[in-house]
Order: sequence, then C-alpha cells, then structure tokens
Amino acid sequence: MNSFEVTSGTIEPWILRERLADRACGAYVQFEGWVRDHNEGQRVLRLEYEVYEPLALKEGQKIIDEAVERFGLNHAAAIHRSGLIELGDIAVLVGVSTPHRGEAFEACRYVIDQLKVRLPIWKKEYYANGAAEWVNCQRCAEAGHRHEL
Amino acid sequence: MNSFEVTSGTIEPWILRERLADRACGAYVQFEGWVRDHNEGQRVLRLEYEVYEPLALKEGQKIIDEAVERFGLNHAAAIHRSGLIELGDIAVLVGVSTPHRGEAFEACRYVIDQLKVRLPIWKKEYYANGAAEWVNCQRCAEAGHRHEL
Amino acid sequence: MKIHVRYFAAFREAAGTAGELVETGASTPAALFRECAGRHADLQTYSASLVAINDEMADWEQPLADGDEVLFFPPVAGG
Amino acid sequence: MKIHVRYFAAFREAAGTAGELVETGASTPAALFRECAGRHADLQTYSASLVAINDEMADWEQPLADGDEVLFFPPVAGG
Repeated sequence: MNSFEVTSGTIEPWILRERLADRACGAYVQFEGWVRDHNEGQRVLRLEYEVYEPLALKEGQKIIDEAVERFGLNHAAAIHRSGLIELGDIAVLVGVSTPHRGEAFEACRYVIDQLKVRLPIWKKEYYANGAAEWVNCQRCAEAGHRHEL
Repeated sequence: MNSFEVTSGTIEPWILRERLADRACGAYVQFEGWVRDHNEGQRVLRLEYEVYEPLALKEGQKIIDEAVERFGLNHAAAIHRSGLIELGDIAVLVGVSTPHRGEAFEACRYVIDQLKVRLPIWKKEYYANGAAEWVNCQRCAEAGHRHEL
Repeated sequence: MKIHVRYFAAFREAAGTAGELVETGASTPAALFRECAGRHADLQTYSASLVAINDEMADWEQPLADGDEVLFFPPVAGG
Repeated sequence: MKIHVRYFAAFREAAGTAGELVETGASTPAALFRECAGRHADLQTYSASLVAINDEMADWEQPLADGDEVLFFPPVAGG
C-alpha cells in the first residue's frame, strides 16, 4: 500500500485515493503534477520523462518509507510517469491519508519535494518552435552544485 | 470557478479537479475530509452536519477569495457536506490549482483551516453505544474563548 | 426594543427552541445572551461561540437595533 | 582497472553514447568523469549532477573497484 511506482500509461487521478482509503483516517491530501503548456516563456507542446527505473524505484520507495516514519502516517503512495506525455496529463501523483490533516499536508509536501530532487528522472520539453530541451531542476540550477543525499 | 458550495448529496472526489483544470497550472493540491470511524476513543457510526447556509455560503466564499488574493492563485474551490453522512464519505473537499506547487499547498491548507473555524457548521456524532453528541472544534475548546474574526 | 433570536445546534437543544421574539433592553449580543441564558437554564455560556446580526458575522459588543435578528452560534466544527 | 560507464539524458546526448567500457586509473567517480569529459568535448561538468555505482546512489569521492558500473546522472528533474 505504501508504494512508489513508475508507469508509462496514463495516471488516473483516483487510483491512489482508493488504495489509501481507511476509515481510521480523517484527512487525505493529494498532489497532482500537471503538464503545463509553458515554461520560462516558451510554449510547450509535450514532455518526455526519461526514468532510470532500477534506481528510481529504490529511491522513490525510500522517500515514501521516510515520510511514513517521519510523520507517523497511516498511508502514503506515489506514481511517476515515464515516456512521452501530453499537456494536462498527470506527470506525478502523491497521496497521503492520516487521522488528522496537519501531517497529511506536511508529508505530501515532503514526498513531492524529495521526489523532484532525488530520483534519476529527466524531463525533455518539446516546444512550439520545434526545439526540444532537457530541463534542469530549478533548485539544482540555483544551487549550482550537486545535492547532499 | 472560484466557488464555495454546500451540498446534501454525495461529494464525488473528482468534481473539483475537473473544474479547476488549467493548462497554465503545473500543480494541483486536493484536501479531502473523510468521516472517521472513531473520535476520542468512541466508535462513530455516522455524522450529521448542521449548516446555516446563508452565512456559511457568504463566509466560505470570503475564504476562497482571500486565498486567491493572498497566494496569487489561479483557481480554488471548496464544497462542504450538510445533513447525515456515512463513514468514509467526503465531508469537505478543497482544491487549488497553481503554476507552481508551493502556493497550492499553502493555499489549500489555509482554506481548510479557515473553513473549520469560521463557518456556521456544527457536527453531531452518533456513537456505537447509542449516544449522540455535538463535537466542538478542538481549537475552540482549547482556546476556551471565541475566535477573533 | 424587539429582537428576533435564533439558536443553532447545541444552543437550540439547550434552549429547547430554534428561535424566539424577545422584548429586551440589552444593548449588545453579549448582554442579550446573558438575558436568554437566564430564561433557559441549559444555555450556559457563549465562550468560544460566534454571533451574527442580520446574517452578518458580528462582534459580541456591537450595538443592537430594534428589529434585529440575532443568531447565536455555538462553537463551530466544520470539516 | 575496467569500469562500465553509463550516461543518461543530457549526458548521453553530450557523450554521443549510452555507455562504454573504459580502462582507467581513476580512483573516484569525480576523477573518472573528468577523464570521460576529456574524450567527449560536450561533457563539460558534473556540477549539480548525481552519480551511482552498481545501482546505489554514491558519492563523487567514493573509491572505485575493478568491474564497477558507474552511472552518471545529469541534474534531475522529476515531477
């Protein structure tokens, strides 16, 4: 139940909440990362995620386990998309259910923040002008050095 | 689109995200308040929400508008249930979509926190032992005085 | 002056009525509540409660006017 | 010693290959990367990048062993 997955298929928005449903829980927080139609002034047509699955799965599971441990969660799970993906689609989905809402918000935020900087996943944007570019994670670019792990 | 509603019918979990979908947005955060099967050691069978709608609608809309203004949101909306409601059902649903995720988390949290303390809504819990009780908002009970509005 | 009083949730059960028309000299919701609590023994305190006048959230010390509708809200518990 | 090197995303495009078997004296991933960058002109810097050895996240100064598989990950961008 507390799982991290990678999929090349469409991520349906209700898939996690059904799995994490629990009558002992009063709060459920879900984060959805949607594919935007623009980035830094460029019009984006679609995205491609390259995922190195053996390590992404291992590291993603670690992040989920950390969140469960750290925030005393009942349940948490996440799914990340791989391959070509269209505008408006879900690129990443995170769900957390807990008895009370404070931990659900904090844990959901923790999971998505960590997924974005620790997983071997790369995003290529395809622009309206025909160009395509690998997009750097903003925090990396700003920090200008590798992350502490 | 940036609306607050009260309904006596089932709240479907996908109703807000469809309305708030926007290709300019990269982040969507949803909070769901679920009816728990226990509270303070008692087994709960079902809940009843009494809502004074004329003011709940006005105050709920104010909270949504504040969130949009304060966090510079693209879209935010919420729905609160009234009347009898069963275990596992959604009692309240909040959705926020924004270009980046930081504001989506903060605004969603702001909306649910404010809804809980400012709306003329009361919750009666029906227990397994046959008793029924009006439940006080925890913050009120702890503070022991009326809220500043 | 005449004031329409309405009780909600636990206050309604404590007062044994959803509302009443009262003739009062109370000049604020706080004073009015104390007066009502004198008539309804179970209506003990407005601590942690909210008050509205004519469907607007109000202050317990706000002045009342003849014909006002005053809504007494026990501690709320949305969500 | 012999090291299997793998390049991902922008690094693969810069190196013009997904991987290669190299004979090297480099004792750490950092030294190995500099050596590879000498052969592939577009492979400029590992600033903000990650490295893994044998499918475990690693440190740039961790010692290498003969037969290791070293994965060079350019700055990541999940989500």
